[in-house]
Amino acid sequence: MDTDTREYNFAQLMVAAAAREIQNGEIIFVGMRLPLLGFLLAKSLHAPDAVGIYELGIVRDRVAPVPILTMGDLPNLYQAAWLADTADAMSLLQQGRVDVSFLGGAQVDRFGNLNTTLIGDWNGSISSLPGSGGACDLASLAQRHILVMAHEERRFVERVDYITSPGYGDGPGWRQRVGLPRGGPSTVITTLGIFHFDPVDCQMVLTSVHPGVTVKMVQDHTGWPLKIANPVQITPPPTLSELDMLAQFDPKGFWTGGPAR
Amino acid sequence: MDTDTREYNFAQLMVAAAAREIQNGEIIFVGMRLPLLGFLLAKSLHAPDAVGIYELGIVRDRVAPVPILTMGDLPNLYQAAWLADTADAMSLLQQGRVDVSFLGGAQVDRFGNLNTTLIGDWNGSISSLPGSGGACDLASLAQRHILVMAHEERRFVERVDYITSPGYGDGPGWRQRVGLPRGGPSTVITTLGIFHFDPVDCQMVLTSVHPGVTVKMVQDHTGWPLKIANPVQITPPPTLSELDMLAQFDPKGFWTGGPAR
Amino acid sequence: MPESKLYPLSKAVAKWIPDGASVVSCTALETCIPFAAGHEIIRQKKKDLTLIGPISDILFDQLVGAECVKMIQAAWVGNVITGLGYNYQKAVENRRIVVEHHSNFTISLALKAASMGVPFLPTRTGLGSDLFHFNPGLKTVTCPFTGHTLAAVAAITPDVALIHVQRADAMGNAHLWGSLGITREACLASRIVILTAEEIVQTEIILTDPNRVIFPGFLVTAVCHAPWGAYPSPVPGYYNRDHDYFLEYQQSSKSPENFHKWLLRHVMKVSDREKFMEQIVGNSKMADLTIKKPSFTEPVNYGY
Amino acid sequence: MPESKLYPLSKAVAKWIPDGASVVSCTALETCIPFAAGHEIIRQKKKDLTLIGPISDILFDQLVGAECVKMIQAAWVGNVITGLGYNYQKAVENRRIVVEHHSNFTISLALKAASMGVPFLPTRTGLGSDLFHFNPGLKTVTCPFTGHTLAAVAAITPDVALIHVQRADAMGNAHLWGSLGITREACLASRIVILTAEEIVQTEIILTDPNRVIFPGFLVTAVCHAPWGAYPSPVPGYYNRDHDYFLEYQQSSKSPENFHKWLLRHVMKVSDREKFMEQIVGNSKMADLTIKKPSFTEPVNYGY
Repeated sequence: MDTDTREYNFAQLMVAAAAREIQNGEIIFVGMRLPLLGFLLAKSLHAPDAVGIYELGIVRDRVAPVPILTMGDLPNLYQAAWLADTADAMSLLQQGRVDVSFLGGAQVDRFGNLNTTLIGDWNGSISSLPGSGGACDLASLAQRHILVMAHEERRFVERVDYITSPGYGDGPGWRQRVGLPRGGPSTVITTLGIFHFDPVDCQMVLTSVHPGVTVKMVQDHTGWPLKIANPVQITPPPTLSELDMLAQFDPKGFWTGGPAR
Repeated sequence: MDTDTREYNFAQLMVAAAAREIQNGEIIFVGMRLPLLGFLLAKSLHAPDAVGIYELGIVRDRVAPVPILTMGDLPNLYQAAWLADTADAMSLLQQGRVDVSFLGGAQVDRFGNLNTTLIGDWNGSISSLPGSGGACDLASLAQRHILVMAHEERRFVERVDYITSPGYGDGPGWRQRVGLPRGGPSTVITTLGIFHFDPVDCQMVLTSVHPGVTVKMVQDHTGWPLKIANPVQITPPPTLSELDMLAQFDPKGFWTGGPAR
Repeated sequence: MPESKLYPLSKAVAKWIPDGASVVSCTALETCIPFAAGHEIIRQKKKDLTLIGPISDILFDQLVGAECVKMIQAAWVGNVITGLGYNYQKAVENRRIVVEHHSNFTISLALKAASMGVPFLPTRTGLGSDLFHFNPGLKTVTCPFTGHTLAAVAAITPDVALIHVQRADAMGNAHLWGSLGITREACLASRIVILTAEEIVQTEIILTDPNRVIFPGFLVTAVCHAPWGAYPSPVPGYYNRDHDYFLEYQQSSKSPENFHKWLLRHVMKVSDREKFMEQIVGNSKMADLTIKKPSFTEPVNYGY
Repeated sequence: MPESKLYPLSKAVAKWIPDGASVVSCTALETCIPFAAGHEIIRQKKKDLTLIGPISDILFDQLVGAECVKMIQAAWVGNVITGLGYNYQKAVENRRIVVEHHSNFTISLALKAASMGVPFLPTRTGLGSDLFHFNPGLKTVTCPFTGHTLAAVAAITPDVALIHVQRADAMGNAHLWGSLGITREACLASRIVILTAEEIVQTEIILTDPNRVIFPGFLVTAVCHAPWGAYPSPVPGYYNRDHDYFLEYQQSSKSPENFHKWLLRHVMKVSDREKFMEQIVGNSKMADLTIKKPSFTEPVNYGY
């Protein structure tokens, strides 16, 4: 990995971190927005044999020929390896053939449960969000899944108001108990740092802070007493090749624009 | 219907009788062998808007351009209305969208249960037959189904040795009790006559004998005391147009060859 | 010969989508969204519809904003590139619509169950999620072979499937290509299937490629010629997505006042799709969106 | 780049079909029956195979006659135009093979369950039939919504799917057209997928038409070039059925002695498919069977 650096913003850092979670040859269920770029980035750099599955019913083993904003853009259909049904994509996922899926969210808790449906009291006043889409399926059925989201205290809560996409529920053994066949969140990538999950108690553990971010800042933006790895790493910034490649995929900075960090 | 006659054999008579069971506009699940011809005949004469569904995953609303021996012959795929999966054809059937299906068999009983799997004692000596194919599905799921078979005493038995394709089981209410959603045999077309089913006790009733066949001959070839309609009709022989058309579909007499009656 | 099923879109919507109907649409998720048909529904002021779909692009948000909707059975309602759908959000928060929560997989399975003629299908998705608390069509079932707990998704049988395709003949035979989403099961599950098509072609064209058909023509109820009928969503072989529309819609739908203006200009005050494309979208935008880099299929032989 | 998956058929059979393997084949029911691969299995004297399929043309009968088979999970085993399969009949009557009775729909559902990653699927077919007494994979289940009794079909996960296609590239990307039978679910359900293909083509050819692909190439294990690989069954776009073969086979398989002669001449004493077509079938028969009336597809545009 080249180590020269250049100015970058958090979106670029997050996409780069997401891309690095993908091993060469893995089967990825690609979600909307930032994960879309993360897959393209990995595929173009260190994971050329990665295969992408999209909930629209698309399998791709080649990078789309021109930048796309969303997975249904026609360049993402051109020379696809397979165009099929949502059910086909979901069947591959349900069979356990998908190594890793990516999802974003509005609210997450210490066990990695994700909420993209509603904030508030079910029977009282609520804020409505768009809902699951395929997120619930990606979190239920992939071998592991990765969350990519903004880090704010209102989003990092003790207990999500609604489980849209199951994490580890209320702790060890929960996924098995409710009947989920496998999986669970492996990594959370936020605007402040990177988290993994304690294999024993299934709680989120801060393992890396982004350059310039302190552990205290992360704790201040988190609604529960954080478990913190010792030592905490510093997230490697995006490399020049990563930034160059991202500029190709998102030339107008639609997803990764914004001021430099 | 033209009434001039010409020499014909029982296979031709049976196919013609099968064809006459098809109303214009009906959806037919077409089985193998004679029913294949019955559908073509109906479609070419009195039921031009009938639609044929084949278990291979074929929907046709046009007659194949040249004679075929079996449903997988390429002319039966050419200009098909839909080429799809067996599951798609079976789903239309299971939804109840198929008006009538046709099947042949080796052994039938008074309740129209059909056996194409094995003759004999399950744990003792048996004669093996090819099995269900789609027949079990056609008999389970069509709005009504029609049996087309040779009439011999060893084939027309008190109780079939094995129910491959459910008829009315052991009598009234049986289909509903076991969970079948609808249907049941409506007609049996044999080398000797035509049978329907008593709506009250679900037993086969002889309603028509073929020209030259007596009721006694039918009873002699049937392994249980037959119920007989009063009066019994004489099956109308195949018309000239039916015979001409059949000659087109089966030019070598593969299915409808054999000596004249 | 059966009669032609070709209808003007306005007539098909008037005839087969009564107030209170349940309608599945947006079934290809991001492509071939039937905007022309959806806007005709709005123009005809249909009421109390149940909308069924996976992710729904922004058409569901528009129908909700136009007060056509009573209930939604869907996985996601928003703006595919900006996130929130403001009309939907407000309607949910004010409890003006009832929502049954699905995921893309469970809505597919619900329609697939109906398309297969079974009352439910089992799955492993969503177990432990709160979707189960907001959807009476999600329960559990025990596998009779393994003894394991599975989710059970109840069949949904829509009154109408509203599907945009590339080309169709007057009898309902049609070709659809690209990513198909849940279109196959939506068509098979529905009592009535209305196709809007970029092009109306001769039957012989469709018959050259029977594997490209995803639903048999004899079961189609109506075919409507609707060029650009899925704009601003993309249609493989015809035009790309108009990203700007989605960004502008985000702004235009933030406040009820702005949405009302948007609705008047984009839907209520245009007589039909042709006028909309001509007057509101315009030729230069259409030229921008057309396919610049065509890629044609290697032929296949269905002869004998 | 991943490595080429192109293997000689003999090597693919040797490597991925061990004695005792369960193999799903004949999945298109009457077309694209993988005779070349089946005969290679016979030549290599594989033992104790479990054969899985819907109706099975006559390939299953041949494999049974050659004593490669221990068990059959299928809907029908015979000769598609003459009825009985004599080898199968004798083996069943002598209890030399175990048979699990399916219908075409239940075998499709068993593979579909595996392809979807669920242990069973519900259906309404077969209830009350005796299939339930000869198949431990058929039970009943109560619908958690309606309370109705449904049949439950247990998932079948074959070790190998043996599939004949029209064209494939060296990486496993392939086009299949015609009536597809249970091919889709058979491929998705199986641990290993071996394709035999009429033609090996450049990847770019396959990529022109991604909807014509029925199973993603990255999951294919091996690709074998096998022109005339499905003869005597028909292959859309390539050749018609050889009806005479089926009639002759009926005669040749009636007695064990005759079948043994048939087996020597048609399978054991020919080194491979090419030799078989050249020496046993012959050019004039091949010319008879080729497509005389071609019918090509109307192109479709996948550009952007």
